[in-house]
Parts: sequence; C-alpha cells; structure tokens
Amino acid sequence: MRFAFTDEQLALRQGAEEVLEGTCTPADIRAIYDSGDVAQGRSDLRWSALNDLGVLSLLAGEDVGGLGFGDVELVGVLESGGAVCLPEAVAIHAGVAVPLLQSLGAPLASRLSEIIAGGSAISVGGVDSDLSGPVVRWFDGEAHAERVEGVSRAAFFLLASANDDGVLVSFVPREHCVIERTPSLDITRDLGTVTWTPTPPTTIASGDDAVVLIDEIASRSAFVAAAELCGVVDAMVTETALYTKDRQQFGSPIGSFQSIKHLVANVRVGLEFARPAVYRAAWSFATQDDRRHHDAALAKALASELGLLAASTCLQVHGGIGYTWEHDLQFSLKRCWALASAHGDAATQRARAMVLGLSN
Amino acid sequence: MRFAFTDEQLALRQGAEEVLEGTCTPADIRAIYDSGDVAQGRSDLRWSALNDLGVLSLLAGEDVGGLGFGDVELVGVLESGGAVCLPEAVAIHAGVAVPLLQSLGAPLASRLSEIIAGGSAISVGGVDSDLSGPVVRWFDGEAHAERVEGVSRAAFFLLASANDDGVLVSFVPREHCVIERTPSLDITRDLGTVTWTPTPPTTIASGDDAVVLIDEIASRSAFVAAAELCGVVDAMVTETALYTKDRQQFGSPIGSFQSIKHLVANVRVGLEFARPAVYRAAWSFATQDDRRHHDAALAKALASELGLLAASTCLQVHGGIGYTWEHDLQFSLKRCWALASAHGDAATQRARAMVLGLSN
Amino acid sequence: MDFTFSEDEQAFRAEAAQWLSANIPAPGSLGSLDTKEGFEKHRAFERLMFENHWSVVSWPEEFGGRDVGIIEWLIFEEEYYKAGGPKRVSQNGIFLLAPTLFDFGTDAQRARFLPPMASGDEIWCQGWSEPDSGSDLASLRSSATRVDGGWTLNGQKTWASRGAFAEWCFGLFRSDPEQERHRGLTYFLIDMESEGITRRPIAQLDGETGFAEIFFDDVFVPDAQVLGDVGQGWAVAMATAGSERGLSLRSPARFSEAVKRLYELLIEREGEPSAPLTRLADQTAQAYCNAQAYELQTWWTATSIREGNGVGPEASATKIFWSEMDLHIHQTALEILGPNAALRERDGSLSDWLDGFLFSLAGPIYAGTNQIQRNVVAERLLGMPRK
Amino acid sequence: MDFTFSEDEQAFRAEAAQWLSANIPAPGSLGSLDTKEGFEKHRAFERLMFENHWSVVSWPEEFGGRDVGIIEWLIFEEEYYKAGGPKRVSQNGIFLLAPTLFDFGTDAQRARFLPPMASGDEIWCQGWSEPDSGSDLASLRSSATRVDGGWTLNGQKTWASRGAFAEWCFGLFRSDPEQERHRGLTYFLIDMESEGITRRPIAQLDGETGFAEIFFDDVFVPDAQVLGDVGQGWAVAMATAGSERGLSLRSPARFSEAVKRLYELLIEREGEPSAPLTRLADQTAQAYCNAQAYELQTWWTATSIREGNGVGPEASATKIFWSEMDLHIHQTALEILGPNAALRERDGSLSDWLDGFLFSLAGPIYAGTNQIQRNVVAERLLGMPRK
Repeated sequence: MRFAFTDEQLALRQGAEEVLEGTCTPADIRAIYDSGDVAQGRSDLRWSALNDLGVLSLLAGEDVGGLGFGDVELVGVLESGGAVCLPEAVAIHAGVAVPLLQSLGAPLASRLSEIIAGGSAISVGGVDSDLSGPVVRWFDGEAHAERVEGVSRAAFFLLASANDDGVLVSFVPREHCVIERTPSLDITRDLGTVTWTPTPPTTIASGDDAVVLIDEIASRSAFVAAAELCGVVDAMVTETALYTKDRQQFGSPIGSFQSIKHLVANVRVGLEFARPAVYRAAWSFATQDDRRHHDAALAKALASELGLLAASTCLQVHGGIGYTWEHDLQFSLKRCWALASAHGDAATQRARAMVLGLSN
Repeated sequence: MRFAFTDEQLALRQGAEEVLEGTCTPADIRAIYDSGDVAQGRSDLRWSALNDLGVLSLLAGEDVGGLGFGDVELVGVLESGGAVCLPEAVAIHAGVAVPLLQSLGAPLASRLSEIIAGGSAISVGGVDSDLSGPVVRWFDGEAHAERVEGVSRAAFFLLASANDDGVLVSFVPREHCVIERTPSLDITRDLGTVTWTPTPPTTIASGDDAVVLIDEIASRSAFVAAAELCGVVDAMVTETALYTKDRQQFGSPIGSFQSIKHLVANVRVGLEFARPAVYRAAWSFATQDDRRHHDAALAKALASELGLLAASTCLQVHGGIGYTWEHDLQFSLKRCWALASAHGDAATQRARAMVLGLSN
Repeated sequence: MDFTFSEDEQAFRAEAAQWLSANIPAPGSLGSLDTKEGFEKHRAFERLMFENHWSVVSWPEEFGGRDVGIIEWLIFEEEYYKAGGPKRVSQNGIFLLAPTLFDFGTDAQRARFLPPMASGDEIWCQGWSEPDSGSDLASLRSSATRVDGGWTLNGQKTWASRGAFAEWCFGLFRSDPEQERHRGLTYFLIDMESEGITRRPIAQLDGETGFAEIFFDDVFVPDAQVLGDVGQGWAVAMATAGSERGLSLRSPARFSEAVKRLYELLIEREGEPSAPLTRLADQTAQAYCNAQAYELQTWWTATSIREGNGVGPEASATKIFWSEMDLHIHQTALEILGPNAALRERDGSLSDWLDGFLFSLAGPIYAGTNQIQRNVVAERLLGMPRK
Repeated sequence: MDFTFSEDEQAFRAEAAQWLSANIPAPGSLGSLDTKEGFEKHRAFERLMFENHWSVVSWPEEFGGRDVGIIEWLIFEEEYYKAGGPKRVSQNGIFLLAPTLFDFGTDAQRARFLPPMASGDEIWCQGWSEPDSGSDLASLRSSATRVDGGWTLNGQKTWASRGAFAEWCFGLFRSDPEQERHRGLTYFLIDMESEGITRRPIAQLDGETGFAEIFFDDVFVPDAQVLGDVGQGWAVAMATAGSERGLSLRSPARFSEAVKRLYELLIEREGEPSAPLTRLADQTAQAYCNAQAYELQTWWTATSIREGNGVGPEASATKIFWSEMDLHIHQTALEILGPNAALRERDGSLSDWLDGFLFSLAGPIYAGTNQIQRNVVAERLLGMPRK
C-alpha cells in the first residue's frame, strides 16, 4: 500500500504543465472566446507539442509507438489540461480512445500504430452515463451521437450504437461521418453531432463484447472529466485566493473578511477530498481493478459537485468583475459547468457509486 | 387585501405572553428536565391561567362558552407557547380539537360546552401527515395511536382509526383508553400511545365524513406545529444574538465575527419568510378557504426546515456551553427537533404543498 | 387580516389582464435588451404601456400613472408576469430613481423628469459603483467641483446597466474632497449626451453588453440637476435603497411563473411527481415553497408599507432570499436539462433557462453583495455587534 | 502508487480480524462510557486488548505495541470498527497525549506513563479549554507558579472528556504571568488524585456526564511532570494538534460502517434504491461518497506521513470534512426514521442513531470550531490574508 506518485510521474505532469504554459495561455483561450470559434485557436501547435511529449499515446503500448504508461501517469496530465481549459479533447483521445483500442489487442494494433505515428486524433461518441448503465443511440440506418468532443480535429471516431438487433461499437474514419458542430456556452469545447451508418467493416465489437466496451467508455469518460475538473478547480481556487489579497474594500483586502475566507476554504476542502478519489480511479484503471467502474463514478460524483461549488463561489468572491467577458475567470466557470454535467452529473454518479459499492 | 394583525389580535398575543412569562419560566422547564418527567411540572397553574385568558377555547363559539375567535387570533398565542417551550399540548387542544368539535355543530355542542366549562383538555391521535393523505391506524378490536401529545392531562381524545370496513373518528373519554407514556428526547412533550376500542357510541364521524375530518386534523396539526416552531425559533435566534454580544473570544464579542454573523443572519432570514406563510395559513383556516390544506403544508414545510437550521446554528454559535444540560438552549433545540418531524417533516410537506398547488 | 381582494382591486386586475393579454408582444419578439435594436423595441413597448397608463400605475396621474396603491401595483405585476411581459428597459428609472425623485426632488425636477421616464423616451442608467468601490460604496472617488451655475464631474463609474444606450444617468459624486466615506457626497442627474462623457460597453458572461463603464471628463451639470441637498447624497440615495434590495425590482410573480415552468420541465423529464419525491422533484418543491413564501412575505411587507411604515433592514433579508431562490430555481432547471443545459441553440443563442441562470448568478453580487446584506441583517435586525 | 496490500499487511489484517471477532464484546454490553460502571467495563476491555498487544499497535513493543506503521494502524482500525468495537475509553491518552510524549517526553516519562496508558490502568483527560477560552485557546489564564521542586497550579479547566473518572490529566497552564497569548505557557501532566483538585461532572444534551470541569486550587505538580520545556507549552501542544483534528480520532472505518447501517435503514424504509433516486436515497449516496472520499484521503495522508511528511494545515480540512460528514450521516438517519427519531427507547435510553446524532453535533464545535478551522484552511492552505 503506497498512495502517492513517483518522482517520474510528477516529472511527467510537470512536463505537460510546461508545454501548456507556453502553448495554452489565457491569451490563447481569449482568442478563441473573442473569435467565437474553437477552430480559430492555435490548436495545431498545442496538439503537436503534446504529441511530441508523448502525452497523446501515453497509454498505448511501446509496440504501437506509445509510451506504455498507465493512468496513474496520465492523471496528472489531465489535471494540467483542466487547469488551462485546454481546448483540444486530449482527455478523450488519450484517456478513453487510445486505451480502449489498445485493449482490443492485435486486430487494432496496426491502425493504432498508424494513428500514433501520424499524430491523429480519435474521438468517442454514443455513450451516456446513467445509473442504469450506458445508454447508446438507437439507429435505423443512420446513427447519431450527440455532444461528441473534439469533432473538428478527430480523424477517427469510436462510436457506440444500438438497435433492436443489439449493441455495436464502431471505429469510423472521419470521411464516413457527417459532422455538425454544436455551439456551447464554453466556446473552447469543440462539440458536435456525429452521424454515421454502422457497417460490418467498421464494427470492432458487438454483443456482449460491445456492452463491456461501452461500460469502459462510460467509466473512462467519467474518470477523465473528473481529473480535468480537479485541475480547473485547483487553478480557480488558487487564482481566487490571490485575487482576495489584491482587491480592497472597506480599507482591507477582501480576503481578510471571514465570510470570504470561509467561502474559499470550502472549495479547498472539497478539492482535498476529491483528488484522492480521482487518483484512486487512475490506479484502478491502470490495474484493471474490478473496482474501476465504482471508482470512476465516485471520482466524478465528487468532482462534479466540487466543480459547481467552485464556480459559484469563485464568481461570488470576484464580484462584478468576474461576471464580465473581459475577465479570464469565465473560462474556468464555463469549463466547470460543462464538465460537471458531461459524462454523468454528480447525482447520477453518486447513485452509481453507492449501488456498485453497497448493493450485493 | 390587508395582511397584518389588528391591535386587538396583537393585544391577545401580548396577554398570552404575559401569562406565560409568569407561569412558564426557564426555571419551570428546568424543573421538568431535572425531574425527568413532564408530569412534575407546575402544569395546573399554567393550564388554569391560559384557560382564564380564554386561550383554550378561543375557537369555540360563544354559545358553548368560547370566545368565538378565529385562527388569526390564535396563531400569535401558539407562537408565544412555542417561544417558552410550553409543556402542555395547548396547540393541539385549542388549535385542532376544539375547532373540529366546533365544526361538527349541534350534536357535539353540549359536550364541548361541558369541556370548556370544566377546563378539561382534549387530545388528538391516530393521524399522520403524508403526501398520500392521512394514514390512520388499522385496528382489530383495539386501535393504537402513537405519539399522542398531552396524554397526561387529556380528559378526552379525538381519535382516528381505520379497518377494512372504513374510516372512523371517535371521541373517547380518558377512562375508556389505556395510556402508555412514551419517553421523548424533549422531556416536556407529554407523549404517549393511546389504545382504545372504537364503539358506536363514541363514533362521531365515519366514511367520507371521517376522511374529511382526518384531513382537517392533519392540516391543522401541521399548522399549529408550524406556528409553535416560529415561536421557538424567534426566541432562540434572539437569545443567540444576545449571547454573541456577551461571549468574548480573541478579545472581541463573537458576534463581531462575520462567520458568526452570517450563520445567525441565515436563521433570521428564514424566519422572515416562514412567518407570513404561517399567518396566511391561519387566515385560510379562519375562513375555511379551500387553500387551507395547501397553506398548512407550505407553512409546516418552511417552519420545519427553519427549525432544523435554527437548532444546528444556535448550537454551533453557543459552542460547548450550548451542548450542556445546564444551559437552557437545550429546551429549544429539542423542541425544534421534535416539532420539525412531527405532523409531516419538511420534505413531506413541501411535496404536499407543491402537488396541491401546481398539479391540476 | 383579509386576503380577499376588494371589488375595486378585482376590477383593476381584470382590466390589467385584459389589456396585457391583448398587447404583450410575443415571447422573444423584442430581441435582447442589450442590443441597440432590442433596446429600441423594448422602448417602444414602454411607450405603448405609457399611452395606456400601464407603465407606472402607482404614480400620480399627472405623471402618467393611475395613482393606485402598492397592492394594486403588485396585482399589476402579477398580471404582467403571468402574461409573459418582457423585461422593463425603463426599470432603473421607474423603480430606483423615481422613489427618490418623489421624496427629494423639486416640483420642477419631477415635472421635467418623470413623464419621459415613464414613457420610455428617456431611459436612465445607474452611476453608483466605481472600479474600486463595489460593495464598499462609501469609498467612491469620482468628484464634483463647484463651478459657476453648477458642477463639473470627473471620474469613472461602472456596472451601469443599460449604460450603453441610456439617455440619462443618476449617480453619486464626491462634492467635498475634504470629507471621507459617507460624507461630502452629492446626488446628480446627468444627461448622457453631455460633453465629456464617454461610455464603454462591458460584455457579460453571455457575451452581451449588459452594462457600461462611464468616464466623466470635466462634465458640466447645472444646479437644477442636483437631487436633494449638496453634500447629502448618501442620505438621499440610502433613503430609497431598500427599493433595489426589496420588492420593487423583484416582484413575486417573476418567481412563481418561473417555478411553474420548472415544474413542467420536471414532469417532462420524470413524469408526475409521487411520494417519496426524487431529488429533483424535491428541489422543485423547495423552489415552489420559496416562491410561495416570497409572495406572502411581499403582501405582508406591502401592507406594512401601505400603513405608513418604511422599508427597513428587512429589505436586506428580502434581497438575500430572492437572489438565492432565483439561483436555486435556475440551477435546478439546468440539472433537469442535464448535459444539454450548457449547449447553445443552433443559432448560437442561449436557451431561456441558461440565460436565466447566468442572470441569476449576478443576483447575490449586485445591489450590495449578499455578504454585505447578511451583515446588515445581523447588525440591524438582530443587534449583533458591528465590531 | 500501489493499492495492493503486501503479504505482511494481509497477514496482519487476518490476525487482527480473528482476534477481534473472538473478543469484541456484544454491542451495548459495556454500557455507557459516561457512567462509572460502563467506564470500568470499557477499561477492562482496554486491558484485554493490551494483554494481547492490540491496544496500541503502532507503538514500540517496549510500551506494549507491535511497532507497526501507520498503514497497519489503519488496517487495525478498519477491522476494529467492522467488528463493532466499542468506543475507546483510553483515546485521549493514546491518540492525543502519546504522540506528544513520543516527541517531547523524557525517557523516564515515556517509561512511567505509556504502559499504564495503553493498558487502561491510567485513563487520561484533556485540560485545554477554560470557560473563557474555547476556540481562543491562547487566552487561557489558569496559572502555574514556580515552587520548590515543581509548580503550583490554580484555575479552572472545562470540557474535559472522561474528566469525571480519569486518573490523569494533561493540560496547559500559564507559567509566566508576564507573558500573553501563546507565550509563557507550560504543558503539565497532572495526577487527578492530587490535593487541591475538584471535579464537577457536566451533563451533556443527552443528560449523561460526558465531560467535567476541573478546579485547581494550589495543586502541586513535580518538575518530572512537565512535558517539554517550561514556557514552550504552546509549541509542544500544537506540534501534535493535527492528531486531534486529523485522522487519529476519526479513522475512516467509523464512517464507512455507519454508512452501511444508513443504507440498510434506507432500504427498510424505501426499498432498494433505483434511478432517479429519492431525496433520502440521494442523501445516503452523498454520505456514501463522502465516507469513501474520506477513506481515500486518509490513505493518501497516511502514505505522506509514512514518507516523513508531517501533518500540516490539511488537518483542518480533514476536521471540517469528517465532522460535517458525521452530522450529515446522522441527520439523514433521523430523517429516515421520521417522527419516531426524537423518541427515547422504552427504558428511557437513546437509540443508537439519536445518540450518534447528539454526539455528531459536537464535532463542528470541539477540537477548534469549524469556523476556526476554515480560517486555518484559508490562511495556511490558500495564503489568504490574516487581517
């Protein structure tokens, strides 16, 4: 029993932070906000830099060109991405799509190898988290997956679907899909609806295999969103605490007022207890522990609740200035609101965690 | 439209306050707590004083010896009783039993007249508040009503029961009942289980009439408990605010600390919004407005939630001393906990209010 | 106590309902208040209301009102929100400035300013806050310097709702530089077309320009546009501050109508509620009970006001209550909507619930943060020590 | 990172579980800690644990422990609560004083005090608070005056848990009357049988005597019973204050076992939960998630401690979290029980849930109120300004 990161793991996180510090500045995010379109961001540079660092294929085996690491190495990188409101869907690519393709073994190895070599992006769609298990899209000829992340960049999609005959998971190249982008409050989230026709050549799992895979997608999606949430909350609460030192009212920094202290302290307490749950989920995925679905639900439940608390608290503490377009706080607020409800909100996930954990 | 009390109504409340100030002091309540038995209190004196003031038969017609007033006159008296943690079940007698017997008209008039002349107490049992409507005790020969208030003093019981043949309301003299007292955390609440055998001579309503009566009992019980809760919360928050002026820590009165201010302020805000709902319910009962069931549920929902908030807040602000047997705060805390869950807790009553108010 | 509406009150309600149902524009047809086009459409509707004497029912008839009491005003508000009336572009003037003009203005000021305020011909914005004076309003530094026949204003105001398009501004300036905090302030009425005024619209969280910064660079204001006595600005402003915190900006019907929509949304997602309630149904029930409580407390306060009592520190309790209720209603709606809540419509616009949520977030901040209001409740309603 | 338990750890767990299942007394059979009889029964069980080396597993073997690490200690705690172990009557000594003795005591003090503490032969109570020094511990006034060979203590301490029956007391006294606040305090170990000590039991909300006031009237304490340096009492006490706020008093298993019982209670009332959850089921799920989070954060902290890091201001976050979780668990249970929750049993005793609720109410108050802890989190974890 040792629940801590290794020096190597911490160094990898720091490497990601350094890359993001240079390539994903508040000015970069503001450029996206002001243009109103995430596709206007300097995303190629960022994507390449993260690819060069090996982040994108961290969970792929060395045989296919990956680093052969696990989720414990990845989780810090995901937090770093959350902290800067990373516009690219790195979490879905590196934390959901790559490990699932990797888990399918030999049949997908050459495809994965090509993708990694080319630095292509994979996105995932068609799965919702729900207490009753993953819900996939019904289709009749065409299938539609809503709120797919990173649609502008994705070269491939891992897509779940269902009809009366059963459940499928398909691996579909972009050119076989129709993509309609979905405007979002968080402009930096590159969402869209993906429409495709499932065909035998694109099917990579069906029946029970597909059900298992979809369960993995749902849990992994929840886990990576929870990690991102911890990152964004950490950044927000740190910035907010600094703001309270500078902002003067009634002749004192507002951070000296007890009511302000206690509001911000509550967020910090929440973070103190959400993070270990996210790290535990990372370990469970890394080791394919039976607890991983439970742990992902627990992590997302705590992180979603924390994200909403952090957003309303940090806005309140900033006062009017936080409510403006020109203050960078809005980036984090909107990321929190989006991630809190994506991939299972707090209530859905805590129900899932309790039922998985207690009903036998 | 005029939503305020008249001078006469305010004078009546003040009269009750004065009587209680002399007959229901903290020392009186402490005597009950220290003896461990509500029957040890100086209850005869209090009961007579309230009877002399006309409070007990406020809602009875002048023809049967009452004052012929309405619930708008009564509500302030109920609050006053709550404020001093009145051990006698005046609210149930004067706010539930008397008006219901009064509403049954001629057949019960001579009984009611005798009771009023004799200063006897009536209690009520067998009804629970629930979203699905009142639940009454099933019986087979004997019926049992639990958590009946004021069992030591009651000379008569208004009791609801049901079996496969339907629903009954009985009016039963004490000598036909077996009474087993129930120890309660709030020692001043004189609770017990009443066992009786419903017989035709004691039946005062059956079938649909009984269902209607039971509904009135449930709503009136909720209303009077809500009024008592507002009284106890008002007294608690006032005492707590005073305490924060006296208690010094870190060289200042604790009431000067913002965190303490905000905790207490939240209770005061809740009271500001619960009271008008209680007063509106009083008016609805006084005028037999169709809204009265809704208004009673609303009042109890708000008051129950407020009572729990007030109890935990005032205890926290008092710190360790409030946690002791020797501090009088415990009287109010325990009264709040008891009343918050009696006659429908906040969740049950707010569900009832919403469904009555919005589903058409 | 009497909850029955009199025949006159009922007749007033019927007349209001009838006119409103015939004249309220279709939902959304006026566009956003925060665009020039939407602003003018809203202004046109204000004029229509004014012409039919519905704009300011509680004002004297000479200024365009019906001279009715606060109870009738609440009845009108109920009918206005039931009918789906749009946001009032003139609200800063008619709800926040007008009470002060009635109490402290000269006859000439009332005659000059009230009718065009009520007709929407002159829209007012508020010039209270400054960049370094938010909750701590008494720290404001924008100055007024005595000159021949009036005053010269300098400085900067911010968070001026409607400030991007308004014709007039009311605000506090420090007229005596020797005095500090609450002393030495004067209340001015300022023509936004005056030389030396620059406005800079500020976009909000939703990207729309809800407010503006206003820069004053040697702006001349004649003596006739001083409201109340020179140096008494704080007292003048605070005498009616309860209006902003209390009921005038947030009539209960706004919330009860929102809760009805919330209940419909709940049923769409979960079906008719049954006991024991689900978490979201329970949150909806909480919203329902709060809205009902708010309505009842409003009638209670309105009766008290009608009987000659002023609006006291209870207004701070009211402000805390409505702002947190509003947030709760919208948070619940977004939870019911789930992951779709944070999406925009296809045309990029915000759904009514998301728009309402963003708006509700400002509630605990503006008109004195809820932190400040809790201090007021503790100190003035409960007598807790200031320091 | 490695969540697998080593073979040694697993063997340790198995041994503990086996011994505990064979020896833990039947629930309720020891009576209440707060009666003399119950106190002695609890003490007897402590002795049994000690004789089998289970009383203080993490202590060196010479003092009766097994010299195992913090991970094993947590494993032991898990098994202890799973087996339904009773409250530890010796907890003040073994959890709050012992860490300080290990860090600051002399060899002679450790040899003298630790074994009887672990065996339950000497039960300790805490002498921190005074009537006017609750959250503001640094304001304490009880005095220690230098005399030949030791000190004379005068003053009054309060909220001493176990103070009604304890044999020994540890506490802070002002040894230098010239110094104020945190300076000039000394940490003493006091025999409760000393001449000049009077104890007055204080009854709690439940009517039982949970704590005592202790009056010191010229009580002599020899130099050998000063812990740490004279005048350094504050530093000595604070060095291990994290123990009280943090994990040592509240091992995660207490809460996860409580949540299991809560879940059973929920099912009794509402049946198996299904989506969408009812309000009470959702509250239970919150309790479940919090207890899980607490357990994981404890392993995280324990690893950090084992790797040589001290317990920092994070302990304040921990204290806020467990105390509010404990309250939430019990409030939810009482809501599930409904109007019967506030009743006593037929014999007048409190149900476990009601008893636990009353106990949980003290959590946000003692060991530094949660208001104080939030200040610590804000100032020391977030760097917000003190003044």
